[in-house]
Amino acid sequence: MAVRIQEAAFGAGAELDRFTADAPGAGAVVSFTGVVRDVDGGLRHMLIEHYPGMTERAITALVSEAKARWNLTDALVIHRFGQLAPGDPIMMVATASAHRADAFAAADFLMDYLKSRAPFWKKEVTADGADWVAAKDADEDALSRW
Amino acid sequence: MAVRIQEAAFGAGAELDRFTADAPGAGAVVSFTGVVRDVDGGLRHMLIEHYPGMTERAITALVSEAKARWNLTDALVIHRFGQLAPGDPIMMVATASAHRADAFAAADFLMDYLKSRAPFWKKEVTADGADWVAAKDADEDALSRW
Amino acid sequence: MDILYFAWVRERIGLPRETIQTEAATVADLVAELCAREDRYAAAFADVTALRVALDQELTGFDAPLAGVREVAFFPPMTGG
Amino acid sequence: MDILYFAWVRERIGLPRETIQTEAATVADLVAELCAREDRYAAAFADVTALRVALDQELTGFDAPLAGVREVAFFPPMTGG
Repeated sequence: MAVRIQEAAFGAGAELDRFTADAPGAGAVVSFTGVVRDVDGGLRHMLIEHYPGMTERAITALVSEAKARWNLTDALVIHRFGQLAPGDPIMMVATASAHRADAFAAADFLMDYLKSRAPFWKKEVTADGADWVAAKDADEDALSRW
Repeated sequence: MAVRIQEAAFGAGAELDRFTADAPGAGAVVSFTGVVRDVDGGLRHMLIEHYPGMTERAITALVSEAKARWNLTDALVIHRFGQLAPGDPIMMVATASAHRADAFAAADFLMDYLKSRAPFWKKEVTADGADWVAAKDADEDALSRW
Repeated sequence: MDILYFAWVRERIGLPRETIQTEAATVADLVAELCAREDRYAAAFADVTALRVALDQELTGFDAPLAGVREVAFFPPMTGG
Repeated sequence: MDILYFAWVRERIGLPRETIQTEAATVADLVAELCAREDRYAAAFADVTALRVALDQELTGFDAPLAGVREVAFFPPMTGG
Protein backbone atom coordinates (compact mmCIF):
# COMPACT_ATOMS: atom_id res chain seq x y z
CA MET A 1 0.00 0.00 0.00
CA ALA A 2 1.47 3.36 -0.93
CA VAL A 3 0.19 6.93 -0.76
CA ARG A 4 2.29 9.56 -2.52
CA ILE A 5 1.50 13.27 -2.51
CA GLN A 6 4.00 14.97 -4.76
CA GLU A 7 4.72 18.07 -6.81
CA ALA A 8 6.72 16.14 -9.41
CA ALA A 9 5.12 14.73 -12.54
CA PHE A 10 4.68 10.96 -12.76
CA GLY A 11 4.12 8.51 -15.58
CA ALA A 12 0.89 6.55 -15.15
CA GLY A 13 2.08 3.69 -17.37
CA ALA A 14 5.36 3.23 -15.53
CA GLU A 15 3.51 3.34 -12.19
CA LEU A 16 0.97 0.77 -13.43
CA ASP A 17 3.71 -1.59 -14.61
CA ARG A 18 5.62 -1.31 -11.32
CA PHE A 19 2.43 -1.79 -9.30
CA THR A 20 1.43 -4.85 -11.34
CA ALA A 21 4.89 -6.41 -11.11
CA ASP A 22 4.81 -6.00 -7.32
CA ALA A 23 1.37 -7.65 -7.01
CA PRO A 24 2.01 -11.34 -7.68
CA GLY A 25 -1.09 -13.48 -7.41
CA ALA A 26 -3.35 -10.52 -7.94
CA GLY A 27 -4.82 -11.48 -11.30
CA ALA A 28 -6.86 -8.27 -11.53
CA VAL A 29 -5.44 -4.74 -11.58
CA VAL A 30 -7.63 -1.66 -12.00
CA SER A 31 -6.24 1.83 -12.49
CA PHE A 32 -7.80 5.25 -12.66
CA THR A 33 -5.88 8.21 -14.05
CA GLY A 34 -7.17 11.76 -13.79
CA VAL A 35 -5.82 14.06 -16.49
CA VAL A 36 -5.80 17.88 -16.65
CA ARG A 37 -8.42 18.82 -19.23
CA ASP A 38 -8.27 21.89 -21.39
CA VAL A 39 -11.09 24.42 -20.86
CA ASP A 40 -12.94 26.85 -23.10
CA GLY A 41 -10.63 29.76 -23.80
CA GLY A 42 -7.52 27.68 -23.32
CA LEU A 43 -6.03 26.49 -20.06
CA ARG A 44 -2.59 27.90 -19.33
CA HIS A 45 -2.11 25.70 -16.34
CA MET A 46 -3.83 24.22 -13.33
CA LEU A 47 -2.76 25.00 -9.79
CA ILE A 48 -3.46 22.43 -7.10
CA GLU A 49 -3.32 23.49 -3.47
CA HIS A 50 -3.43 20.95 -0.66
CA TYR A 51 -3.25 20.66 3.12
CA PRO A 52 0.05 18.94 3.91
CA GLY A 53 -0.37 16.44 6.70
CA MET A 54 -4.14 16.17 6.49
CA THR A 55 -3.91 15.03 2.87
CA GLU A 56 -1.75 12.02 3.74
CA ARG A 57 -3.90 11.21 6.80
CA ALA A 58 -7.17 11.41 4.88
CA ILE A 59 -5.98 9.29 1.96
CA THR A 60 -4.29 6.72 4.18
CA ALA A 61 -7.57 6.38 6.09
CA LEU A 62 -9.47 5.89 2.81
CA VAL A 63 -7.05 3.21 1.66
CA SER A 64 -7.40 1.44 5.02
CA GLU A 65 -11.16 1.50 4.68
CA ALA A 66 -10.93 0.11 1.13
CA LYS A 67 -8.69 -2.72 2.41
CA ALA A 68 -11.21 -3.50 5.14
CA ARG A 69 -14.15 -3.56 2.73
CA TRP A 70 -12.63 -5.43 -0.21
CA ASN A 71 -10.18 -8.22 -0.73
CA LEU A 72 -7.15 -6.30 -2.01
CA THR A 73 -3.58 -7.49 -2.36
CA ASP A 74 -2.35 -3.93 -2.90
CA ALA A 75 -3.42 -0.34 -3.49
CA LEU A 76 -1.67 2.80 -4.69
CA VAL A 77 -2.68 6.46 -4.63
CA ILE A 78 -0.58 9.21 -6.22
CA HIS A 79 -1.79 12.82 -6.24
CA ARG A 80 0.10 15.85 -7.49
CA PHE A 81 0.01 19.41 -6.22
CA GLY A 82 1.49 22.64 -7.58
CA GLN A 83 1.42 23.69 -11.22
CA LEU A 84 0.18 21.24 -13.87
CA ALA A 85 -0.09 21.58 -17.64
CA PRO A 86 -3.03 20.43 -19.82
CA GLY A 87 -2.67 16.71 -20.49
CA ASP A 88 -0.66 16.08 -17.31
CA PRO A 89 -1.81 13.25 -15.06
CA ILE A 90 -3.22 14.86 -11.89
CA MET A 91 -3.54 11.69 -9.89
CA MET A 92 -3.82 7.96 -10.12
CA VAL A 93 -5.38 5.15 -8.14
CA ALA A 94 -4.50 1.50 -8.65
CA THR A 95 -5.95 -1.57 -6.92
CA ALA A 96 -4.93 -5.21 -7.17
CA SER A 97 -7.03 -8.20 -6.19
CA ALA A 98 -7.58 -11.86 -6.94
CA HIS A 99 -11.08 -10.82 -8.05
CA ARG A 100 -11.90 -8.18 -10.62
CA ALA A 101 -15.08 -7.09 -8.83
CA ASP A 102 -13.08 -6.17 -5.72
CA ALA A 103 -10.46 -4.30 -7.73
CA PHE A 104 -13.13 -2.31 -9.58
CA ALA A 105 -15.22 -1.51 -6.50
CA ALA A 106 -12.24 -0.42 -4.41
CA ALA A 107 -10.85 1.87 -7.14
CA ASP A 108 -14.29 3.40 -7.73
CA PHE A 109 -14.76 3.92 -3.96
CA LEU A 110 -11.32 5.49 -3.56
CA MET A 111 -11.99 7.91 -6.42
CA ASP A 112 -15.38 8.98 -5.06
CA TYR A 113 -13.92 9.71 -1.64
CA LEU A 114 -10.72 11.30 -2.91
CA LYS A 115 -12.85 13.75 -4.92
CA SER A 116 -14.75 15.05 -1.91
CA ARG A 117 -12.79 14.12 1.20
CA ALA A 118 -9.12 14.63 0.40
CA PRO A 119 -8.04 18.26 0.97
CA PHE A 120 -7.10 19.38 -2.54
CA TRP A 121 -8.34 22.46 -4.36
CA LYS A 122 -7.95 23.09 -8.08
CA LYS A 123 -7.57 26.46 -9.73
CA GLU A 124 -7.73 26.90 -13.50
CA VAL A 125 -5.60 29.66 -15.02
CA THR A 126 -6.60 30.92 -18.48
CA ALA A 127 -5.88 34.08 -20.48
CA ASP A 128 -8.98 35.59 -18.81
CA GLY A 129 -7.79 35.00 -15.27
CA ALA A 130 -7.85 32.34 -12.60
CA ASP A 131 -10.84 30.51 -11.13
CA TRP A 132 -11.19 27.99 -8.35
CA VAL A 133 -12.95 24.88 -9.58
CA ALA A 134 -16.30 24.52 -7.83
CA ALA A 135 -17.21 21.25 -6.13
CA LYS A 136 -20.02 19.39 -7.86
CA ASP A 137 -23.14 18.23 -6.06
CA ALA A 138 -22.87 15.02 -8.06
CA ASP A 139 -19.50 14.29 -6.43
CA GLU A 140 -20.96 14.67 -2.94
CA ASP A 141 -24.02 12.62 -3.94
CA ALA A 142 -21.78 9.82 -5.25
CA LEU A 143 -20.64 9.06 -1.69
CA SER A 144 -24.09 7.73 -0.82
CA ARG A 145 -23.37 4.74 -3.10
CA TRP A 146 -20.96 3.36 -0.51
CA MET B 1 -11.74 2.56 -30.47
CA ALA B 2 -9.40 -0.36 -30.96
CA VAL B 3 -9.78 -4.12 -30.53
CA ARG B 4 -6.59 -6.17 -30.76
CA ILE B 5 -6.46 -9.95 -30.51
CA GLN B 6 -2.83 -10.97 -30.57
CA GLU B 7 -0.37 -13.72 -29.71
CA ALA B 8 2.41 -11.25 -28.91
CA ALA B 9 3.01 -9.95 -25.40
CA PHE B 10 2.11 -6.34 -24.66
CA GLY B 11 3.06 -3.83 -22.01
CA ALA B 12 0.04 -2.57 -20.07
CA GLY B 13 1.82 0.61 -18.97
CA ALA B 14 2.93 1.57 -22.46
CA GLU B 15 -0.58 0.87 -23.78
CA LEU B 16 -2.12 2.97 -21.01
CA ASP B 17 0.20 5.89 -21.75
CA ARG B 18 -0.49 5.75 -25.49
CA PHE B 19 -4.24 5.46 -24.90
CA THR B 20 -4.23 8.41 -22.49
CA ALA B 21 -2.13 10.60 -24.81
CA ASP B 22 -4.59 9.90 -27.65
CA ALA B 23 -7.62 10.82 -25.53
CA PRO B 24 -7.44 14.60 -25.18
CA GLY B 25 -10.29 16.09 -23.21
CA ALA B 26 -11.04 12.79 -21.55
CA GLY B 27 -10.10 13.71 -17.98
CA ALA B 28 -10.84 10.19 -16.70
CA VAL B 29 -9.10 7.01 -17.84
CA VAL B 30 -9.83 3.61 -16.31
CA SER B 31 -7.84 0.49 -17.11
CA PHE B 32 -8.22 -3.15 -16.21
CA THR B 33 -5.34 -5.58 -16.62
CA GLY B 34 -5.78 -9.32 -16.24
CA VAL B 35 -2.58 -11.11 -15.24
CA VAL B 36 -1.73 -14.83 -15.41
CA ARG B 37 -1.80 -16.07 -11.82
CA ASP B 38 0.31 -18.88 -10.51
CA VAL B 39 -1.60 -21.94 -9.26
CA ASP B 40 -1.05 -24.53 -6.54
CA GLY B 41 1.68 -26.87 -7.71
CA GLY B 42 3.22 -24.25 -9.95
CA LEU B 43 1.99 -23.05 -13.31
CA ARG B 44 4.33 -23.84 -16.20
CA HIS B 45 2.29 -21.79 -18.60
CA MET B 46 -1.21 -20.90 -19.65
CA LEU B 47 -2.59 -21.72 -23.09
CA ILE B 48 -5.35 -19.54 -24.46
CA GLU B 49 -7.41 -20.80 -27.37
CA HIS B 50 -9.79 -18.54 -29.23
CA TYR B 51 -12.19 -18.52 -32.17
CA PRO B 52 -10.62 -16.27 -34.82
CA GLY B 53 -13.21 -14.11 -36.48
CA MET B 54 -15.90 -14.55 -33.84
CA THR B 55 -13.58 -13.11 -31.17
CA GLU B 56 -13.15 -9.83 -33.01
CA ARG B 57 -16.88 -9.66 -33.87
CA ALA B 58 -17.99 -10.35 -30.31
CA ILE B 59 -15.62 -7.84 -28.72
CA THR B 60 -16.32 -5.14 -31.31
CA ALA B 61 -20.04 -5.57 -30.59
CA LEU B 62 -19.39 -5.23 -26.84
CA VAL B 63 -17.38 -2.05 -27.36
CA SER B 64 -20.17 -0.63 -29.54
CA GLU B 65 -22.70 -1.38 -26.84
CA ALA B 66 -20.49 0.28 -24.22
CA LYS B 67 -20.22 3.39 -26.44
CA ALA B 68 -23.99 3.46 -26.80
CA ARG B 69 -24.58 3.14 -23.05
CA TRP B 70 -21.92 5.48 -21.69
CA ASN B 71 -20.31 8.73 -22.69
CA LEU B 72 -16.87 7.52 -23.83
CA THR B 73 -14.26 9.38 -25.82
CA ASP B 74 -12.32 6.18 -26.48
CA ALA B 75 -12.05 2.50 -25.59
CA LEU B 76 -9.37 -0.14 -26.04
CA VAL B 77 -9.45 -3.93 -25.70
CA ILE B 78 -6.34 -6.10 -26.06
CA HIS B 79 -6.53 -9.87 -25.52
CA ARG B 80 -3.74 -12.38 -26.02
CA PHE B 81 -3.96 -15.98 -27.18
CA GLY B 82 -1.38 -18.77 -27.35
CA GLN B 83 1.15 -19.52 -24.62
CA LEU B 84 1.50 -17.18 -21.65
CA ALA B 85 3.83 -17.27 -18.64
CA PRO B 86 2.88 -16.57 -14.99
CA GLY B 87 2.85 -12.80 -14.47
CA ASP B 88 2.13 -12.03 -18.13
CA PRO B 89 -0.72 -9.65 -18.87
CA ILE B 90 -3.52 -11.73 -20.46
CA MET B 91 -5.66 -8.85 -21.53
CA MET B 92 -6.43 -5.22 -20.91
CA VAL B 93 -9.41 -2.91 -21.20
CA ALA B 94 -9.12 0.87 -21.12
CA THR B 95 -11.89 3.47 -21.25
CA ALA B 96 -11.68 7.25 -21.48
CA SER B 97 -14.43 9.70 -20.63
CA ALA B 98 -15.05 13.24 -19.43
CA HIS B 99 -16.70 11.62 -16.39
CA ARG B 100 -15.12 9.07 -14.11
CA ALA B 101 -18.41 7.26 -13.47
CA ASP B 102 -18.79 6.52 -17.19
CA ALA B 103 -15.20 5.34 -17.53
CA PHE B 104 -15.58 3.01 -14.52
CA ALA B 105 -18.96 1.60 -15.54
CA ALA B 106 -17.93 0.96 -19.14
CA ALA B 107 -14.70 -0.81 -18.16
CA ASP B 108 -16.54 -2.92 -15.59
CA PHE B 109 -19.25 -3.81 -18.15
CA LEU B 110 -16.68 -4.72 -20.81
CA MET B 111 -14.85 -7.00 -18.39
CA ASP B 112 -18.00 -8.80 -17.28
CA TYR B 113 -19.03 -9.48 -20.88
CA LEU B 114 -15.54 -10.34 -22.09
CA LYS B 115 -15.33 -13.02 -19.39
CA SER B 116 -18.42 -14.85 -20.51
CA ARG B 117 -19.20 -13.80 -24.06
CA ALA B 118 -15.88 -13.54 -25.90
CA PRO B 119 -14.76 -16.93 -27.27
CA PHE B 120 -11.57 -17.58 -25.32
CA TRP B 121 -10.72 -20.70 -23.36
CA LYS B 122 -7.88 -20.97 -20.85
CA LYS B 123 -5.87 -24.08 -20.10
CA GLU B 124 -3.45 -24.26 -17.18
CA VAL B 125 -0.36 -26.44 -17.62
CA THR B 126 1.39 -27.62 -14.45
CA ALA B 127 3.84 -30.41 -13.63
CA ASP B 128 0.77 -32.61 -12.98
CA GLY B 129 -0.77 -32.09 -16.40
CA ALA B 130 -3.07 -29.68 -18.17
CA ASP B 131 -6.58 -28.58 -17.21
CA TRP B 132 -9.13 -26.38 -18.89
CA VAL B 133 -10.22 -23.58 -16.59
CA ALA B 134 -13.90 -24.01 -15.71
CA ALA B 135 -16.29 -21.12 -16.17
CA LYS B 136 -17.61 -19.70 -12.90
CA ASP B 137 -21.31 -19.30 -12.16
CA ALA B 138 -20.42 -15.95 -10.58
CA ASP B 139 -19.15 -14.71 -13.94
CA GLU B 140 -22.40 -15.60 -15.68
CA ASP B 141 -24.40 -14.12 -12.80
CA ALA B 142 -22.42 -10.87 -13.04
CA LEU B 143 -24.05 -10.15 -16.42
CA SER B 144 -27.42 -9.57 -14.76
CA ARG B 145 -25.97 -6.36 -13.27
CA TRP B 146 -26.19 -4.74 -16.70
CA MET C 1 -21.45 -27.02 -43.57
CA ASP C 2 -18.30 -26.27 -41.54
CA ILE C 3 -18.30 -27.56 -37.98
CA LEU C 4 -15.74 -26.11 -35.56
CA TYR C 5 -14.78 -27.45 -32.14
CA PHE C 6 -12.88 -25.60 -29.42
CA ALA C 7 -11.16 -26.37 -26.11
CA TRP C 8 -12.07 -29.75 -24.58
CA VAL C 9 -14.77 -30.35 -27.20
CA ARG C 10 -12.03 -30.20 -29.83
CA GLU C 11 -9.85 -32.53 -27.76
CA ARG C 12 -12.58 -35.11 -27.23
CA ILE C 13 -13.63 -35.16 -30.86
CA GLY C 14 -10.00 -35.09 -31.94
CA LEU C 15 -10.17 -32.42 -34.61
CA PRO C 16 -10.62 -28.64 -34.75
CA ARG C 17 -12.89 -28.48 -37.78
CA GLU C 18 -14.62 -30.63 -40.39
CA THR C 19 -16.96 -30.10 -43.30
CA ILE C 20 -20.05 -32.27 -43.44
CA GLN C 21 -23.18 -32.75 -45.51
CA THR C 22 -26.28 -32.74 -43.33
CA GLU C 23 -30.02 -32.40 -43.57
CA ALA C 24 -30.34 -31.56 -39.86
CA ALA C 25 -32.99 -28.90 -39.29
CA THR C 26 -31.71 -27.62 -35.94
CA VAL C 27 -28.54 -27.62 -33.88
CA ALA C 28 -30.04 -30.34 -31.66
CA ASP C 29 -30.70 -32.49 -34.76
CA LEU C 30 -27.10 -31.98 -35.87
CA VAL C 31 -25.81 -32.99 -32.43
CA ALA C 32 -27.95 -36.17 -32.54
CA GLU C 33 -26.60 -36.96 -36.02
CA LEU C 34 -22.98 -36.49 -34.89
CA CYS C 35 -23.49 -38.55 -31.71
CA ALA C 36 -24.82 -41.41 -33.81
CA ARG C 37 -21.63 -41.44 -35.90
CA GLU C 38 -18.94 -42.28 -33.34
CA ASP C 39 -18.40 -42.59 -29.60
CA ARG C 40 -16.04 -39.62 -29.47
CA TYR C 41 -18.90 -37.35 -30.57
CA ALA C 42 -21.25 -38.95 -28.06
CA ALA C 43 -18.60 -38.32 -25.37
CA ALA C 44 -18.16 -34.68 -26.36
CA PHE C 45 -21.90 -34.00 -26.52
CA ALA C 46 -22.90 -36.14 -23.49
CA ASP C 47 -24.11 -33.05 -21.60
CA VAL C 48 -25.11 -30.23 -23.93
CA THR C 49 -25.96 -28.00 -20.94
CA ALA C 50 -22.16 -27.82 -20.48
CA LEU C 51 -21.76 -26.60 -24.07
CA ARG C 52 -22.35 -23.47 -26.07
CA VAL C 53 -23.05 -23.17 -29.78
CA ALA C 54 -22.48 -20.36 -32.29
CA LEU C 55 -24.02 -20.17 -35.76
CA ASP C 56 -22.01 -18.07 -38.19
CA GLN C 57 -20.12 -16.66 -35.18
CA GLU C 58 -23.17 -15.60 -33.18
CA LEU C 59 -24.04 -17.35 -29.91
CA THR C 60 -27.39 -19.08 -30.03
CA GLY C 61 -29.33 -21.99 -28.50
CA PHE C 62 -29.48 -25.69 -29.38
CA ASP C 63 -33.00 -25.29 -30.75
CA ALA C 64 -31.85 -22.79 -33.40
CA PRO C 65 -32.60 -23.70 -37.06
CA LEU C 66 -29.66 -24.40 -39.38
CA ALA C 67 -31.22 -23.14 -42.62
CA GLY C 68 -28.71 -20.93 -44.45
CA VAL C 69 -25.99 -21.43 -41.84
CA ARG C 70 -22.44 -21.95 -43.13
CA GLU C 71 -20.48 -22.34 -39.91
CA VAL C 72 -21.44 -24.08 -36.66
CA ALA C 73 -19.12 -23.98 -33.65
CA PHE C 74 -19.34 -26.02 -30.43
CA PHE C 75 -17.38 -25.14 -27.32
CA PRO C 76 -17.52 -25.03 -23.51
CA PRO C 77 -18.53 -21.87 -21.62
CA MET C 78 -15.97 -19.18 -22.34
CA THR C 79 -13.23 -18.26 -19.88
CA GLY C 80 -11.60 -15.16 -21.31
CA GLY C 81 -10.67 -11.96 -19.57
CA MET D 1 -4.28 27.95 18.36
CA ASP D 2 -3.14 27.71 14.73
CA ILE D 3 -5.71 28.71 12.13
CA LEU D 4 -5.12 27.63 8.53
CA TYR D 5 -6.90 28.88 5.41
CA PHE D 6 -6.93 27.26 1.99
CA ALA D 7 -7.97 28.13 -1.57
CA TRP D 8 -10.29 31.15 -1.87
CA VAL D 9 -10.68 31.37 1.90
CA ARG D 10 -6.92 31.95 2.08
CA GLU D 11 -7.12 34.51 -0.73
CA ARG D 12 -9.99 36.47 0.84
CA ILE D 13 -8.39 36.57 4.27
CA GLY D 14 -5.01 37.28 2.72
CA LEU D 15 -2.89 34.81 4.66
CA PRO D 16 -2.40 31.06 4.79
CA ARG D 17 -2.05 30.66 8.53
CA GLU D 18 -2.03 32.59 11.78
CA THR D 19 -1.76 31.85 15.48
CA ILE D 20 -4.36 33.37 17.76
CA GLN D 21 -5.38 33.39 21.39
CA THR D 22 -9.07 32.61 21.76
CA GLU D 23 -11.61 31.56 24.36
CA ALA D 24 -14.08 30.43 21.69
CA ALA D 25 -15.92 27.27 22.79
CA THR D 26 -16.91 26.03 19.34
CA VAL D 27 -15.93 26.51 15.71
CA ALA D 28 -19.00 28.72 15.22
CA ASP D 29 -17.89 30.90 18.14
CA LEU D 30 -14.42 31.18 16.60
CA VAL D 31 -15.92 32.18 13.24
CA ALA D 32 -18.01 34.89 14.95
CA GLU D 33 -14.92 36.17 16.76
CA LEU D 34 -12.90 36.34 13.52
CA CYS D 35 -15.74 38.02 11.59
CA ALA D 36 -15.89 40.73 14.26
CA ARG D 37 -12.19 41.50 13.74
CA GLU D 38 -12.06 42.66 10.12
CA ASP D 39 -14.15 42.81 6.97
CA ARG D 40 -11.91 40.35 5.13
CA TYR D 41 -12.87 37.67 7.65
CA ALA D 42 -16.54 38.58 7.41
CA ALA D 43 -16.24 38.29 3.60
CA ALA D 44 -14.56 34.89 3.78
CA PHE D 45 -17.08 33.51 6.28
CA ALA D 46 -20.18 35.19 4.81
CA ASP D 47 -21.70 31.80 3.93
CA VAL D 48 -20.39 29.02 6.12
CA THR D 49 -22.52 26.46 4.26
CA ALA D 50 -20.00 26.98 1.43
CA LEU D 51 -17.11 26.14 3.80
CA ARG D 52 -15.66 23.10 5.47
CA VAL D 53 -13.69 22.92 8.71
CA ALA D 54 -11.12 20.47 10.02
CA LEU D 55 -9.94 20.23 13.62
CA ASP D 56 -6.48 18.73 14.00
CA GLN D 57 -6.76 17.50 10.39
CA GLU D 58 -10.12 15.72 10.80
CA LEU D 59 -13.22 17.04 9.01
CA THR D 60 -15.94 18.09 11.41
CA GLY D 61 -18.92 20.45 11.73
CA PHE D 62 -19.17 24.11 12.77
CA ASP D 63 -20.79 23.12 16.06
CA ALA D 64 -17.75 21.10 17.14
CA PRO D 65 -16.07 22.09 20.45
CA LEU D 66 -12.55 23.53 20.36
CA ALA D 67 -11.33 22.22 23.72
CA GLY D 68 -7.89 20.66 23.30
CA VAL D 69 -7.67 21.51 19.61
CA ARG D 70 -4.32 22.78 18.32
CA GLU D 71 -5.06 23.32 14.60
CA VAL D 72 -8.21 24.62 12.92
CA ALA D 73 -8.45 24.74 9.12
CA PHE D 74 -11.10 26.47 6.99
CA PHE D 75 -11.51 25.77 3.28
CA PRO D 76 -14.06 25.39 0.49
CA PRO D 77 -15.42 21.96 -0.50
CA MET D 78 -12.57 19.86 -1.83
CA THR D 79 -11.97 19.32 -5.50
CA GLY D 80 -9.25 16.71 -5.74
CA GLY D 81 -9.11 13.64 -7.90
